[in-house]
Amino acid sequence: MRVQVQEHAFDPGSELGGFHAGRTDAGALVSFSGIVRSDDQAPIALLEIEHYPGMTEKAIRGIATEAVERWQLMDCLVIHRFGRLKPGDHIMMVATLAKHRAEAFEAAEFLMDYLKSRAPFWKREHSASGKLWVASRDKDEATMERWVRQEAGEADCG
Amino acid sequence: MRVQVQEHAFDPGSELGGFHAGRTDAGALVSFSGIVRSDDQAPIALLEIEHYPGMTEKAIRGIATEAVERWQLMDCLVIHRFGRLKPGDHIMMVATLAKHRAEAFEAAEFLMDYLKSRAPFWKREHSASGKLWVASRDKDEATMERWVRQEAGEADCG
Amino acid sequence: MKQVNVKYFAWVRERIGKSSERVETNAETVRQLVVELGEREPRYELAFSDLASLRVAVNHVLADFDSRLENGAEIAFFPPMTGG
Amino acid sequence: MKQVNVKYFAWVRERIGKSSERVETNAETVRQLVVELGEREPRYELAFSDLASLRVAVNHVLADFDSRLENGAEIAFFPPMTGG
Repeated sequence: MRVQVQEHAFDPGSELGGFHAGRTDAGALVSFSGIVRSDDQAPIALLEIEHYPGMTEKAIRGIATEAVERWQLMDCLVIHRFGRLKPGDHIMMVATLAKHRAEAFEAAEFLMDYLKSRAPFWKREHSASGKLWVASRDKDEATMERWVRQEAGEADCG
Repeated sequence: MRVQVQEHAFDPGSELGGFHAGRTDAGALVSFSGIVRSDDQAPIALLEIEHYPGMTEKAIRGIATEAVERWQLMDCLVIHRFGRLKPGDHIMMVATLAKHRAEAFEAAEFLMDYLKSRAPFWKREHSASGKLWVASRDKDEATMERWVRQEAGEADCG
Repeated sequence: MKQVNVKYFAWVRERIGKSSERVETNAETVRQLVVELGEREPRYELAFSDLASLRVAVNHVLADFDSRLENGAEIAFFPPMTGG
Repeated sequence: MKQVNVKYFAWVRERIGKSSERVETNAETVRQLVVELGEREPRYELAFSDLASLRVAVNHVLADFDSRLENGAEIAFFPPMTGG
């Protein structure tokens, strides 16, 4: 398991290269990476990401451990940048290695949902019209809820 | 859109590197890769993959086009090997580039489900006890059905 | 009389002992072609004994056993696919 | 009298005008601390005017506004997170 909270840029392809490294017990590798997007209608000059240094890595490490246990992952990688990013830059990535594809996909989506609404990062867009904190979307919080419900459901069924 | 059906090995990390290439209109990149797995209980020496040369690439191209339209993907990559592979080798990969993560994840899972049960590939495991054609799993065919149902549901709602 | 190009893959290929052949037939549908081939030799009958465990493609597209057989078509028989 | 370390992030930090401070308080819960700070200066009152749009972490763990306040704790206030 590897968790990196960093200011400098990274390349998801290179990170993925070292991730799997010749194991023969895993059958499925999923990766997600988030990219700074700039709409033609409202172009942004840069994206600033603030985080909570004492808490961020600890929080991500906790959720990554939960994902590893819940989906029996063979490995798990989370990288998240902070500081100033430009359009086209990779903001973050997660990668999950599992025996089968369903587990790898679910764990990656779980990690993403967590990072969206529970990890202490805040985005601010800089554009011609000024600086604007990105508002959280209720949808992201709701999406996170499904994992709690699912776990509760499993418990009900023994 | 890029579709490759090939005998030689590939590296998912390198393939992913060229995939996104500095675009600023996409926000989410998902990749999946399948790896030849060898259980300690029943180790395999190699995995042989047969395919239908006239049909394979055409079929995958068709489904990739469907995925691009359905989830409005900005790009889509499918690589699938045939021939003789060893444990730890990458069998195939898909990558999807979309505006938001939900679309990128769904399209990648759709492509995977398709490749599992609708693309003309057949696997045979070579082990100490001989050669054995891998049986299809009813679950894979059932998983594919969900995409049809979902589409039908959407149509019902206008 | 029609001529079709027939292909076999995976264990269907192994049971029949060849990967492709040109077949002259009066069959109207894929299903009738299967019956005709089965009547030729036991190895065909064996390969086609359980249609539920077989899939068919007509001109490179997955199809139904009740698909019409057109002159010059490429018909492929194989087990359920196991890619990915 | 307790001493807690209070941190502010994103627009909460901007409205209050500092990123952290040491606070002496008799508050028993996070909610009581919020009320106490709000009574000090208008900029705190403004920053804390809508608790539904605020989140709180106690010792680096997301917490409830009714969490008990312990001496020496690190309390952080911030808007809903927007990572990923």
